[in-house]
Amino acid sequence: MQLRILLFAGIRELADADSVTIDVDDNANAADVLSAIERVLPQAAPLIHVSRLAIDGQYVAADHPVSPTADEFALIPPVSGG
Amino acid sequence: MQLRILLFAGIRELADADSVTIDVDDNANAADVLSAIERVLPQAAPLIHVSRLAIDGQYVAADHPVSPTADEFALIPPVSGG
Amino acid sequence: MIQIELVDSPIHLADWESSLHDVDTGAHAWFAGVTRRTTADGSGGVQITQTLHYEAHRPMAIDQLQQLAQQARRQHSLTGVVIVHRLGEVSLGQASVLVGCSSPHRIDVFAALPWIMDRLKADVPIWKRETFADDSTQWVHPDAQ
Amino acid sequence: MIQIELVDSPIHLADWESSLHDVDTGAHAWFAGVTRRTTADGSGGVQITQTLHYEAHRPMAIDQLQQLAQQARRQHSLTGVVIVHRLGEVSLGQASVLVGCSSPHRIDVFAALPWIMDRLKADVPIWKRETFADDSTQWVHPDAQ
Repeated sequence: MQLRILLFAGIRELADADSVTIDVDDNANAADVLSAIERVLPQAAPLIHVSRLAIDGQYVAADHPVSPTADEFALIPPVSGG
Repeated sequence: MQLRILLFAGIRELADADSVTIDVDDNANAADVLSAIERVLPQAAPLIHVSRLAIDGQYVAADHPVSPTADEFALIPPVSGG
Repeated sequence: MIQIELVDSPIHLADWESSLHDVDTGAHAWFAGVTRRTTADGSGGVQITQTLHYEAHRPMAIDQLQQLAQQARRQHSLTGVVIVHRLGEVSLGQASVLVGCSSPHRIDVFAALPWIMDRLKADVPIWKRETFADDSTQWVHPDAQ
Repeated sequence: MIQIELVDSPIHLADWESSLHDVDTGAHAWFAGVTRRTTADGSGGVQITQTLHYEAHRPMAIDQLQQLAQQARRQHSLTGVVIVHRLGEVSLGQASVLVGCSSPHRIDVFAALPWIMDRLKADVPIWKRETFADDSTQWVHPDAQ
């Protein structure tokens, strides 16, 4: 399945794009999604490695299954608000 | 020697006076001063018992010697600011 | 910067906020103690406060506040300390005390605020008299029975 | 009462102070994180910041802030929680974040403020980009090398 992933901050800057589209297996989990993003954005690999996936605004664990029916996928690099 | 002791809050109210004058020996310490105040204000004894003496704006320990040359003696009952 | 004041009119945080401004100070924290309507009476009931009145040994209170502000600044690497205590009548919902501090790092201001309030409540010669809903009054002397 | 906002203009504590007012709430505490000019660079030197820029995943940030405010209220017996985060350019000396909380007792607000700030800095999808004195810029991603 194809997923569109929102990008932010340092990763958005390295990708020079607000989002990226990746292909993953139908039974992919969050870790597979992160690996797929790393393959299309190798220049951001170190940052992607410490990022979390959020599905519909909630962080998900690495083994969380990915459903194509979700509304939004976001790649959240380490945050620095405050 | 004669000392004038400033009174505050609940003790001032029980004494119905802003200050009280006591007589103590020339070699008296702070504990002797508290005892002398208790004798002239028996109605405030429980509060005096938990009060501290301040000399010239600083708390003093029970064995602190009392000098008649100090400018101010104050009886400080338990505080409740904040 | 240390600023200590005893005031006889309402305390508004907005009037003091700028005291702590400094471009090298990243963390500002404020505590306001506000007159509450209800206090647990220690036996399961609730006392209803109508108003509070604060009295101080003014020069000694200023002196003690100055000393504890200096100690707080030293111990917690603070840039600024502001302590304002109101005296006289304080209506429900109004602040009786305002403490502010600033530091390059937030851990220091978070440690300093409770330290300052604990010391203030233990050592600074200020007393409150409660007036309850039935017009009875009582001086508050925490360690006395 | 929980109030969460992401704002694009300067945060003034005075504008938010009244949010926490409540006659049954004796303790109010505020934390403001303010843009600092200098940051230790980790090797004994100092970096001079010219300005900061904050970006957020807005709907998710609001959602995460709402969740952590609710959890803080529950865990620390708070009456009110206010969290305001600024986005966009934030000049030196201006607040990037303001957190306020109220409770009947001060121990709870003193515990809640650092808890909220720690959680905010760990989980809320907001990022800052530093612009240094030499006009170079850098996104800040704390756990990355």
